[in-house]
Amino acid sequence: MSLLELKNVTLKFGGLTAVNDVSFAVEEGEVFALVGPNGAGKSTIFNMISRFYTPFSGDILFQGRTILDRPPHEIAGLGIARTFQNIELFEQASVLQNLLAGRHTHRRSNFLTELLFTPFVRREEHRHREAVEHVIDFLDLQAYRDKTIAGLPYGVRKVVEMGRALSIAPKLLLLDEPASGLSVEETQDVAFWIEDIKKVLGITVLMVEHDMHLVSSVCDRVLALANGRQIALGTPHEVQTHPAVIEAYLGSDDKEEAA
Amino acid sequence: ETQGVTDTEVVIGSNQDMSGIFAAFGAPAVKAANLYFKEVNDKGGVHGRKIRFVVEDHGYQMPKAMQALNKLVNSDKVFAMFLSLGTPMNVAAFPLLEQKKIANVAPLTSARQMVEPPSPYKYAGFTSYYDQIRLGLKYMKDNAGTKNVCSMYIPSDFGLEIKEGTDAGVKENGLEMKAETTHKPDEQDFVGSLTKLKQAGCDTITVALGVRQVITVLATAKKMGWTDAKFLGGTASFHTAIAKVPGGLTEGFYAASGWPDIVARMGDPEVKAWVEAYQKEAGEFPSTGALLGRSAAESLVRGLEAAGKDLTPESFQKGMESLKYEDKIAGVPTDFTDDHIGGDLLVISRIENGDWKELARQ
Amino acid sequence: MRIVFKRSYEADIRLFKHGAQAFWYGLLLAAAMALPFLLGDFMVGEATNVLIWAVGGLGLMLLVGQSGQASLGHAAFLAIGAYACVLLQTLLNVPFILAFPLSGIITGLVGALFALPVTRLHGIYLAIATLAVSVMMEDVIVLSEPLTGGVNGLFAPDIEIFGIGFNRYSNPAGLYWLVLGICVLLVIGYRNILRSPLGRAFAAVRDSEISAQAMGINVAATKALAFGLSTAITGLGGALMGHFASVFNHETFNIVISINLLLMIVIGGLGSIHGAFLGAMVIGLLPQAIAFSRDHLTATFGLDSIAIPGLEAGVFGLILIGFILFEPYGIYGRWLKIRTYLELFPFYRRDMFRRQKSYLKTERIR
Amino acid sequence: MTQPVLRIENLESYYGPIMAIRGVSLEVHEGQIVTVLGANGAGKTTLMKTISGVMDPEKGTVRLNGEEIQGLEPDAVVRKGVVHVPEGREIFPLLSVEDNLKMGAYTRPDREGIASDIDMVYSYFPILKERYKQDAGTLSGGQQQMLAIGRGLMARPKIMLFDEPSLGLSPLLVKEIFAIIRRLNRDQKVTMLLVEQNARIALDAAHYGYVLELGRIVMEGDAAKLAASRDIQEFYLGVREEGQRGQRRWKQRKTWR
Amino acid sequence: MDTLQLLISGLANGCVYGLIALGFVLIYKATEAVNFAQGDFMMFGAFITLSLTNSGHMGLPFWLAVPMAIAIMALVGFLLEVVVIRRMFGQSQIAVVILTIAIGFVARFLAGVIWGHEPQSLESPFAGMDVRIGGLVLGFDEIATIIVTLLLTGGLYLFFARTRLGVAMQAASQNQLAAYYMGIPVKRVHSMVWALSGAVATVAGILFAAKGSIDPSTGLLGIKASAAAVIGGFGSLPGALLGGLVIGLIEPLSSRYIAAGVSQVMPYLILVLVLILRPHGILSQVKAKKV
Ligand SMILES: Nc1ncnc2c1ncn2[C@@H]1O[C@H](COP(=O)(O)OP(=O)(O)OP(=O)(O)O)[C@@H](O)[C@H]1O
Ligand SMILES: Nc1ncnc2c1ncn2[C@@H]1O[C@H](COP(=O)(O)OP(=O)(O)OP(=O)(O)O)[C@@H](O)[C@H]1O
Ligand SMILES: [Mg+2]
Ligand SMILES: [Mg+2]
Repeated sequence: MSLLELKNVTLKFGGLTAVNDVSFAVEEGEVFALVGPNGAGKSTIFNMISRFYTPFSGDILFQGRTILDRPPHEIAGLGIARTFQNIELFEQASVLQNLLAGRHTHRRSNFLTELLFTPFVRREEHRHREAVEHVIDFLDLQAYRDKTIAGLPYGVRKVVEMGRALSIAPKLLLLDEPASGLSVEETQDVAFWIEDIKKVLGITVLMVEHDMHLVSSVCDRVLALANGRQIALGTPHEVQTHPAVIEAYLGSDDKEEAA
Repeated sequence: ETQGVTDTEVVIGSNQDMSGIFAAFGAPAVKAANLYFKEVNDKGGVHGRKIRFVVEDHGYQMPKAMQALNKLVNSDKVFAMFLSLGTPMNVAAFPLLEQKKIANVAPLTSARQMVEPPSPYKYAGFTSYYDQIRLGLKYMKDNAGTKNVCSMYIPSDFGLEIKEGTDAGVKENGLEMKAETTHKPDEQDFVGSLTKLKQAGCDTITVALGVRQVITVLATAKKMGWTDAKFLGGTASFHTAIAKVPGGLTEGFYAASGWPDIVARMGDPEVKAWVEAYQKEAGEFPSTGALLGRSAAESLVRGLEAAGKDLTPESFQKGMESLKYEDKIAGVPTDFTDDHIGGDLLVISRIENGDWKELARQ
Repeated sequence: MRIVFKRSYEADIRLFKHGAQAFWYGLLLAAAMALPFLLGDFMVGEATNVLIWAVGGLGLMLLVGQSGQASLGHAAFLAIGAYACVLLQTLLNVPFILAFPLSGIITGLVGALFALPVTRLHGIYLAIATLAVSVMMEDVIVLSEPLTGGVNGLFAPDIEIFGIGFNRYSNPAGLYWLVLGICVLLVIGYRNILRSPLGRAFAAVRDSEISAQAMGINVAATKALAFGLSTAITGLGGALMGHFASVFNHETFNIVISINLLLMIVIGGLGSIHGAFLGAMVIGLLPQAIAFSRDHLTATFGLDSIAIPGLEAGVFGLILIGFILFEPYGIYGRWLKIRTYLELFPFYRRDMFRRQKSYLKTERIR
Repeated sequence: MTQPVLRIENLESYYGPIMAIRGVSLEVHEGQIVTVLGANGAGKTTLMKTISGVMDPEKGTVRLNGEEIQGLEPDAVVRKGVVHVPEGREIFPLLSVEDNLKMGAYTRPDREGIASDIDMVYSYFPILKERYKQDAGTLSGGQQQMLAIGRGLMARPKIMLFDEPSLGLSPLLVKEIFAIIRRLNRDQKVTMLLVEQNARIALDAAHYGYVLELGRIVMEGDAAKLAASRDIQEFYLGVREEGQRGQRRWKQRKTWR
Repeated sequence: MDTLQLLISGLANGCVYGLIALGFVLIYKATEAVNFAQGDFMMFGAFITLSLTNSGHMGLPFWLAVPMAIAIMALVGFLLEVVVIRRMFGQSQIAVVILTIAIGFVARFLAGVIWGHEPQSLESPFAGMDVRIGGLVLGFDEIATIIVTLLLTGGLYLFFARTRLGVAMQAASQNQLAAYYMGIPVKRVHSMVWALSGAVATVAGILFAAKGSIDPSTGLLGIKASAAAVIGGFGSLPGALLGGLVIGLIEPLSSRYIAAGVSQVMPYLILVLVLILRPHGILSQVKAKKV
């Protein structure tokens, strides 16, 4: 059984078919990438998995069970975490608070116990905090832990977003362009992190990325989309050398570089 | 030791609406009263005491009114409350006033709670809205052929009182009550209600609305072509602004009030002098509010005078209860000896050619 | 500047950041408790009034400052609290000590019930919808005459707890202490929520509903809960306000009160508990301050203030304009700057707090 | 050399108490492409914002053809011919694609010129033409970036400030964008100041480069020279020895409490 | 016939609400701020006209007074923005809301001082004039109100949708920073729209005063107008008119066919119902964020 499976998923915005009959499966333990030209429908697929959009037709299965009957806020509870392409952090809160917000699915107290701040709530807080500290260490966010998001540079925000998703302790992590806006050095960090997320934390990753170096260095399989349709699926190398992908996405002189 | 009284001064407080929805009454009333107090003070005051008039503006908000009351009673230490506006504000003040033996003179509300249950510290200026409308309807029946009555009112203490007066008038005079509509103080549009009342077949409508609303109602009725309807208001509608509306929109409106219109009595030199003095001070023709303020101030000052040199709550009560005089400006005989209500006059007037014309009095 | 060494997770969880902070708040509380010994009845009454407003404001603060939902109708919930508290006592003979918390719970339930269908509203839409509720509440009160006494209103019985009376005029200090105690309890509860997952969920919903959902937060439920908690606190404030006024009717809690409540927390400083109290001081004391300065000026210069009706309201408006222009983040925001200045002294920079150019983006994208 | 069109001296900018750029000086000469490299949080965006007037510097001067422009309102700076394509797109989400482009030409009076420039932008980015009526806010991330760049071009600026133009664009489009940048610079003599995380392609296009670290300029030189420098290669171009890799990996550390 | 009569005056009333709502929407559309003093603007505009034209005051001809009053109020709106509102540029919306509420306090106070608290009637050329078609009575004021409102709404709609300045105003509200990057003088645009809304408020005020009388608390009508703007979809010009008409019609119809007391609650009840079904009004201006 695949961890995540899309079956013939189609989504239209008015007359525009943003995702057209897409099917693929992400296996447990792999890093799977979606690539494709701008507007191919990659983020839209993420949004359907997050249940922000409901597919026009087709089905989305997580651990063999459809998620289309779930409202958006139950997705994280199933073990699916995501980041956003344009960064959607809680601007007025600190990094630490943002990460702790990621622990919401693990909340076991209710508003009454929290109103009284019972010892149980206190213990829980310690537990959340410990989990978050792991993430902070993992992503090297020590320097920023108490900074408000509103004052952070773009690159750091990207990392915080990843950290917040990791705090959910998901089974499947959706990363929408994790390396955009990062320098080469930082992109390399991201590559290491993704590898560790897969190997050490045992989390399956589905990501969208335009940096083909990153994709080829960390991904097990790649699906290329164009105009909402899938055009190639295979190893990074296979996809990068696929003529349709080169034509629509990479541009021709990239052939030598990739080879 | 009486609070608010020294050898040279007596402090009078007023909890007023000078900026809220009833500012049209509160503001001129205070001006007129103040003008009168100034006159008195310039002549040396009452028994050598100057009147210090402290006015707080609650903007018709309860919390502010309570704050203002706290200030007036506990900080300014007033001797008497005077001309305070708003039924809930006055009612809420009574427990404290009773406790401190502070009189509440001529509040700007004709609700019956102002004198009921009776208390040595409660004095009202004029007949209640209730009686005005009740007796007004009798006149309408006898002289204007009223048979079927309707009522438009704001469901507040003020409106309810007029509504009850209407009911009583209907009953006493063998009329028929056809329909009633309720309204909000900030309502602007009455087409629907008037259509309904017209359909209900009434010929006379008693109104308990704001001044601006009365104008709109009358104009709307004219516009709807409902020209044979007769509208009757109380003191609160007995207003110059209503008479002065251009285009004859308010022509024929009746009012039953506690005094005759001032314009018609400008021949009286005393009245004329007052109107001119007020106009000079306030920049506008004295309205209902101003008249109320002026009359109330006169009662208060006369009461203080009658209380004698030794001013205490008890002597003041005696003083007030001895008052019986002719209020020249209002044109009303005033008498506190029988009850704690001063003016007992009722005047029926109607708007003709842009002025109020007196039709009858009792 | 104080540097706090955080040696354990507790450092971020506990109520006070450090000992000195605990000391200052302790001192503040002690001073507040000593107030009736220092001031006369009049000022104690005013102080009680300020605290009651602060209770109402705390409720609205939780909603606006923490969960980002603006309400222009909280007077309606003040009203529910006041009516519930008095009716419980007079109709069902529930003693105040029970009726008071119950009135909060009832108001909270009504608030949450109202919120459920409208959790998809934002910003101005919610503000006007709540305003509508406030307007309609007046009619509901008038219409439920058998219960509410209609336009004649209700008389609040004296607060009595275990035989001790807390009448506003005969035992002003007692009433003050009672209200102060309620304030302290509410503040602790408020703080507890802020430092627990719910507080973070509120902030999440405020900053980005989309991310909040992605974090597994049920936005609708969280907003409704925020509404419920907020209106519960405001209901308690209303109950106190009702007893303080001793008689109230449908006009007591009109829209102007709603607006004042919002004014109060914005001027105090949105999002902070301090803001509710600082704002209450402005809204509560400013009218009196204006009145006293007017009396003073009148006395000194022999002017006649009565000549200008509505002057107080006008001056009040002008001062509010001044407050907002001077510090859009409220008094508490200004205080934080002053504190930083003092802590950094003499290493502050002159332009440190100069307002930077800032830019808004549309709220029409959700 | 001639007088620089843009000359920045000792610029200091703050966010409240935080000093983001600390005395930066740089020069951009007519017809040049100048790139600013720097790590995350170095202050590149802050520098750009200070030049275009959306932030006021606390000290220092920004001279455009010798005239001081620091602290001016941003719209005045645009009217002097400086256009900023900002980081993070900043499109008008509720306006159509075409209206967005038209707004780019707000300061221009010539109707025909605007119409032909819109066609030019459409020829660069055909997808925008396809979507000319769509609300810009519903475009995909990359499409929005194209729109932001196209909109910047609509002003026919003398100087363009690009803050990470390649953000979120497909590899093919990154190449195209830089081809456009080069072409504009060559054919229309548009002077450019370019901030880009993709240092390789930026240095490739640029004539001259600066390196900004923690709010200070730490290095400058001809683009080719910079590209050859060891430090640049290591930190900005990603050329490094394999050995360092292992050290940077995350290890499970003991957590303090 | 009765119902027709009701509908017509409901329309006329609705147009006045719509015009005030239009003022709200103008400012919101161009600055994202909500001007809670809009009703007071209207009151001021009406009083200024009254001062210019009434025989007791300056006694200018009505048709001279109207453009003068509009110009004066446009100037007032402009100056208010430049002197006060602008200082809040870029600050949170709620602070601006509070600011305008406070401005409303001051405006009512000033009106009270200048014109007193008594209701006054505007001497308009169409006072009491009407045409009769069968049993139907059409007041000149009503006809004028409906025509002027339709023209104004249509004109403003075209202005925002078609002209460069109109689109720039929209742009400035959606993203102030980006508008600056485009060279749009955002602050000047704000002043202009405040001036415009002052002018529109004056028109509303004149039409309102022509139907009855005004006093300083007339401005509280703004509350109901804000409800109208929200019903229509805050930010939409046709929506403002639509919302105004909904309220204008529901009032007389409900007081005729349900109960008079209900008519004042109905607008708010409708508002809440509309918002439950369409959380951002009938012509919603709110779009989902694309992530
Ligand atoms: N809400 C919407 N309304 C209309 N069209 C939309 C909407 N959301 C997305 N689209 C369109 O759907 C297509 C797919 O968008 P999507 O964001 O999935 O692209 P993407 O593959 O993530 O591109 P990029 O790499 O640029 O982020 C685009 O053409 C976009 O314009
Ligand atoms: N709004 C803000 N408030 C406070 N500090 C800020 C703010 N914006 C930026 N900073 C700080 O200013 C410094 C410079 O930020 P800037 O955005 O200019 O960096 P950058 O070089 O553009 O980074 P990136 O490559 O990630 O975009 C950073 O240290 C950041 O923390
Ligand atoms: Mg995308
Ligand atoms: Mg940057």
